[in-house]
Amino acid sequence: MELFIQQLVSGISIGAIYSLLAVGYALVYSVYNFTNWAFDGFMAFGAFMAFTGITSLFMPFWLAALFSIILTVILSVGTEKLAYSPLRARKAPRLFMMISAMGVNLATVNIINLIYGGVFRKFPIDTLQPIFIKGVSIGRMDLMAGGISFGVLALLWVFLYRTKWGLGIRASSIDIMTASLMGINNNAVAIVVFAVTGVLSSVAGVFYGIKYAVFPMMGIVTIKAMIASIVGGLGSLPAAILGSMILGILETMVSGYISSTYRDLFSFLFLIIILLFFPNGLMGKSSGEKL
Amino acid sequence: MGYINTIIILGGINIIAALGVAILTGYTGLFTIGHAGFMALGGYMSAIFVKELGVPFPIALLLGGTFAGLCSFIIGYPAFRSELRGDYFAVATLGFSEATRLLLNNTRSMGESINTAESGIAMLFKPIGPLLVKLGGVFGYMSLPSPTNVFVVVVAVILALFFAHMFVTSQYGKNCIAISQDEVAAQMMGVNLLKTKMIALFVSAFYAGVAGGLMAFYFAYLTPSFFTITKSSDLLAAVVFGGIQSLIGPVITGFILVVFPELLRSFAEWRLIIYGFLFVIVMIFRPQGLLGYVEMNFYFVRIWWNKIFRRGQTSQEG
Amino acid sequence: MTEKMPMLDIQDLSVYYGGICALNQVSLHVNEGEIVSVIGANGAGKSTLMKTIVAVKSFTSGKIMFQGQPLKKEAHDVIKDGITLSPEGRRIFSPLSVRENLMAGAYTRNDRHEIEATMEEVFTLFPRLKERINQRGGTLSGGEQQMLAVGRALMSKPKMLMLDEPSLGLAPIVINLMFETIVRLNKEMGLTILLVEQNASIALSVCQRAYVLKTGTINMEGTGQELLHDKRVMESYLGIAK
Amino acid sequence: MSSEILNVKNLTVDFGGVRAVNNVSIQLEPGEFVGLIGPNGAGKTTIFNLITNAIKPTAGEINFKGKNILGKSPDRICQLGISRTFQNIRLFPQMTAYENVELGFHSAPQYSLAEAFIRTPRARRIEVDTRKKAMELLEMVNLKEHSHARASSLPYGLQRRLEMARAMATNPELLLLDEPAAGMNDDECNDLIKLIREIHTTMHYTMIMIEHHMNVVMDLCRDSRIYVLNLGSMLAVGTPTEIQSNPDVIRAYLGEPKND
Amino acid sequence: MNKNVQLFRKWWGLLLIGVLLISSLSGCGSQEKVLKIGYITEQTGVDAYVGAASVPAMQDYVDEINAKGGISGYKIELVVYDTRSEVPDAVTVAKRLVDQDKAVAIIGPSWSSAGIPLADIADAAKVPMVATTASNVNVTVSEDGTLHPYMFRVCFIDPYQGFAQADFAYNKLGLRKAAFLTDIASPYTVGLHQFFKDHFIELGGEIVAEEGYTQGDAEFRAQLAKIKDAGADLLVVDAYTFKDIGLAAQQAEALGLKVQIMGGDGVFVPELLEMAGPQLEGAIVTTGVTTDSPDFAEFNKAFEAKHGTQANIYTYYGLDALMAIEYAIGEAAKKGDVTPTAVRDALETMTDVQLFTSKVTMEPDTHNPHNKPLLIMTIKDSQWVLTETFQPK
Repeated sequence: MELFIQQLVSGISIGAIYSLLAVGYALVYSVYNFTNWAFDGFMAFGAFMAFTGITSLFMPFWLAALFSIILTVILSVGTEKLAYSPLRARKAPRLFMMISAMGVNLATVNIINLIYGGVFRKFPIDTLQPIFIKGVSIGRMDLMAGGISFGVLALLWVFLYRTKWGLGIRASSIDIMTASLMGINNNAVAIVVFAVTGVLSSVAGVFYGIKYAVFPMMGIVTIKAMIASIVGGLGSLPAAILGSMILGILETMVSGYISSTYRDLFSFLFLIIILLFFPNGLMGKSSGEKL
Repeated sequence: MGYINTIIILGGINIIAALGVAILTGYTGLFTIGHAGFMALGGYMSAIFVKELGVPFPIALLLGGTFAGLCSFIIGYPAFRSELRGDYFAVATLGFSEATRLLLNNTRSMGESINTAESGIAMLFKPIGPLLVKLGGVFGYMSLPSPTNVFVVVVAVILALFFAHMFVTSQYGKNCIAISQDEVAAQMMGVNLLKTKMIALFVSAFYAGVAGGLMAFYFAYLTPSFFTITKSSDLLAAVVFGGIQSLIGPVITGFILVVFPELLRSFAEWRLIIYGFLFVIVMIFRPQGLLGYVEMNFYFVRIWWNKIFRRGQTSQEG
Repeated sequence: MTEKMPMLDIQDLSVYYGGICALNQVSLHVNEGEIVSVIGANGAGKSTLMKTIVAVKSFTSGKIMFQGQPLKKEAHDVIKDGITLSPEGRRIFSPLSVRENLMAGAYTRNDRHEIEATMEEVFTLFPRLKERINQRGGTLSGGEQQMLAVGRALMSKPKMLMLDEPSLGLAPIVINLMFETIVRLNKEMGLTILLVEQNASIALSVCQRAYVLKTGTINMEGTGQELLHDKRVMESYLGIAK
Repeated sequence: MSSEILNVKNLTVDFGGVRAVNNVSIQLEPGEFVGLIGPNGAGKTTIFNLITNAIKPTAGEINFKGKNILGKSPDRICQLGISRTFQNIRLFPQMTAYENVELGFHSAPQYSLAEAFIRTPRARRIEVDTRKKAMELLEMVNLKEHSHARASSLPYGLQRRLEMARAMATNPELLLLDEPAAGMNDDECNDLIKLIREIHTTMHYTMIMIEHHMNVVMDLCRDSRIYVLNLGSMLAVGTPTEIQSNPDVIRAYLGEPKND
Repeated sequence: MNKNVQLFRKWWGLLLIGVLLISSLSGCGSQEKVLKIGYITEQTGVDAYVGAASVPAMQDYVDEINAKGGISGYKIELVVYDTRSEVPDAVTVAKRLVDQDKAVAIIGPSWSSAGIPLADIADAAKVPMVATTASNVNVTVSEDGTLHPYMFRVCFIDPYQGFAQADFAYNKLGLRKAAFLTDIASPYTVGLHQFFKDHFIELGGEIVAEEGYTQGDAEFRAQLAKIKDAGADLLVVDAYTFKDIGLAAQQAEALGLKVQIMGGDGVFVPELLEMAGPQLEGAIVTTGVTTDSPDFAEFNKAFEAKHGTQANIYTYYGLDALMAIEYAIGEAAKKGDVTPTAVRDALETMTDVQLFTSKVTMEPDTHNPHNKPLLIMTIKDSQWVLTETFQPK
């Protein structure tokens, strides 16, 4: 029982990290209907910027985090302007957007690799000790992870559902043409969406760096987030969170009770099964084409 | 000569696998980032046929390819039945290839546990236990025969190109093109989407499988780490740069992507960065790729022939 | 030239979709305070005209002047200048609530109190919307959705309101109600209205002036009453009886 | 036992609270040519989409040649003999005109996959035969000289014709035309009328045409009947003259003057 | 006509450029007696740190040799090629070194997956290859027991390390319940796991949990919770990169799992100490060489000052291999026959030669270094402390 609860706790904390990443995908997907493969590069970029801020520029943590957020937002928005927006203006197929995004990712990750090298680095900040409740360890870092994840997600929710900009983004995600008839500037919305994505990836990167390590390939974990957002249903924020939680818990349970060696095989089978029975994910909308 | 041969052989193998991706991504419009998985399946299977069963190597290549093709249905059927769109299918292929690699990494321990098992499901697999151990998991499948040489590869590339050409110009291939251009219209005109996509995936995986087999018989050694996502994205790159709906494009770029980094190995660090920027630039300025929509046919060859050689004659006459 | 400058002045407007000429040398104008109808059968180019005026669609040649200024290039700038379009087929944001739909309409404005006041005005026009303020747009009936679409367009406090087929897919009784509201908007609030309709009779009976559009060109123009009794209008719709 | 080729009974479909098609029934005898008209948003294209199963009905029955085709996949329905064109042209843009038509013939490949790879004499014969038939169809719609032009490069009017030829290539018994004259001027319309009439007489298809150009509908359907749809329901059925003088139809199109 | 000439010029021009490119790449034209030594390593990709830590040191050393007039008059050129950690790339660069660069000897890969196919290439081309840290048995001796005549290595092999680890854990530490956390995607880690396990069971120990993960994973809590539940007193982390053992230690502590942690030479890098901090106190790592040895202190300092990165085992093993080749070339030159085969013969008969890390004698029947000591290091106060030197019989 103790093991079960421990695995559940770990599963939720892993799910919280996946959520943070999955939401980044879902946000872009909901408005622009493509998977932003560049997200994982942004995440590594965010982590390295904060790392550089602390180690080379001797900033306090909060300043380094801010520094990272600002630079990642610039990168994200710049990518939108240079790599995505020209394609969108041409109404290029989604496939092209994906390839373009993969290109951005490849370039970002390898530039980081070139500059910093492939070495793993410890994020220069002390980690916190866990709390034990009846033998079950609840990491303070995990609570923080949960706290930050849900805090960021809550802020995102407030932003999307309680502000004018958020309303604009949501309207654009439903019907971009009609949104422009409301006076919503599509270019401005794009900038805001990718700025928010930048913030999310930077926060995710810094956090992941603190909890684990900073290295150029750290974005590899986003593949799990991608699976999670497909399981939940692409393009919906609550679905992304749901998918992440399910995947996080599933993974720890499989590791704990079946086999940690074959864990990823189960994640994949789970994806296949979900797709067989819920072609649009658990909470996804049908993407039927209009004739 | 060995070095040049190596480049030709590796380039040739890459061409064959890239042709597979061209059929699926270039012609049918299905985005794959998991073809390394099919290469792995084909490679291991052909190796088993040759090493364990003594099947002649050309036949083993075909059997390996067929095996990869059949395995593709595991992902193809659920994915196409649920009408997965681009992003979903891409992630599913990636998942498939990673799952394949995971299984291959563990063949040895699987085999060992089957061999020592006394009861349960493992007993059913008893006959293949020793084979799984032989595959070696992460240690790799060693001491394979190595009949792959330049001649074999060149012949294989020519045949592969010929049959790919036959396929894409056949009624099946044209149905694939129709699907890539307008899936809904194709279906309304009577194209069976599930069947056609499965055929395209089968042929595509077959090609990857044969390429995997050639690779196995070149290195005389197979390890799951040959078949990583990097390999898959290299193949995709060959098709993206080479061109949509073209065979000759991916053939050229498939080869260049092997040769170019060789010649400029000192820029190796920059290579992936350059690929990355090229992806974006190609999508923005020439999304159809280098030779997009250029069909490889004799008409095309004749035009080039004329351009290069005949022009001299006519102008001399004139 | 003592005549007042028209609010919207379109001259020789041509629009192409790919190779197809959707509008060919169309000229029309709307004076301040008028209701002007553009009628025509399906495929005549009415929606294209609307989309071009709000800069969602770009035009090949010609000139569009609004309040003496050339039209802005981007849709959101046009909306800021005071033109709004309630698009064909309503296109309400169906996952958003009625209130959110209306707020989206007020996107160009910043004063919360003013916006609330406008919303109250919309509710006086369409009391049904107030009853359903927290309901999702997609759950409304066709007529209610059309009210929402018009209400949403009004939220930006436009100088000129454009309506694209407000009668589309509505039962006659609802159509009547809709057009009563349109007349009220014009009479009581002095709103300039450009109306595009297939439903010629009702559109002609409420407007001061009207244009008949047929396959991308203006076929006829005149006052609503003139055209209402013109046999050729019906012919352009249902063909010439043989 | 009825002789109808198409029997649509009490078809109903709802889209998010709005009833797009309401209890519509259509019966067609083999070889008939009927028009389907109605104001914008009446649900005409939706009916085509229902017949070809691009969307699924909420209730009702669709029988084709005495067999229920409801729930069959669109490609199956096409193979059974129902083909269509689209309101917004949906050609395969990067394929040539010839290839577009050819596709209709081989959407269900006529030889096996193995034959495809080695191109047996039989497969070659089939290819040659298909080529001939495709060229014949292109000739019929006057596109022969454009056979090697990319579909997307053709002028709009020719694209419409090409779409018709492609639909004919699937060897249909029932052909659904969705606004073939959209965007055409009067002269082009007259040519189109001639073409459609020729197709109808030589190929003996049963045809339903959605059209807004009333002259085209009235001309083509002068010997048969026109269905008028309004707000998803069948408003009237009759000959062109009956329809043109039917007060309900006039009201549906032109509306009623507002009475203060 | 004019056009024709232009066309001709264009084609000839292209041809000329091609020829120039190829000739410049093959780098011929030098009159000096230069021997090329190839180095196959990782400069990009996940393992880029291997090349980063070794190439500068080796280049420095080569410069030093050349400054002293070379080896018996032969200048040395180090030709470094990157494999991106991909086997096909390793194979092409090996062939390139053999065919194009005519390398007299090659310093082989640091990983076994590449080492195994490269052994065949070395044999076929008759060019000796000295692997740095490829520790799988089959790198030098193929599966059926035959020796690869041209393949050597300067590190100890996996069975040896696994054996030593198990021995130390059972006999010296008195631990009986072992649990594993193994990177399942690397032959090195799986091999270590296997040999440790076999010997530990042989000694009478119990394996209570065998958990796996894949390279790139950073989250091990699910596995560690299971290990805790299984009641292990020893946690063997068979990792390829130090990050994994560092994170495992952190997460084990977070879960309240208090066990002896043990790792292999793959994670013996200075970065590990910074990364995990106090969680790794008392952990044991086995290695063939230590950066903390006073013998290297001066070198380390100079290296860090010059290149801005810390030296690690890859630096040392790279130098070991280079020095072994230096010795062999010297021997061959003495006999007046500086051919690859002569270099190979000298390598095979190498006895008590002082390399960078230790004196090495090559076992002629396995091409593994004989009696290479294995150091058992304990982490105390975030420093490596040599606990015991394991010398096989």
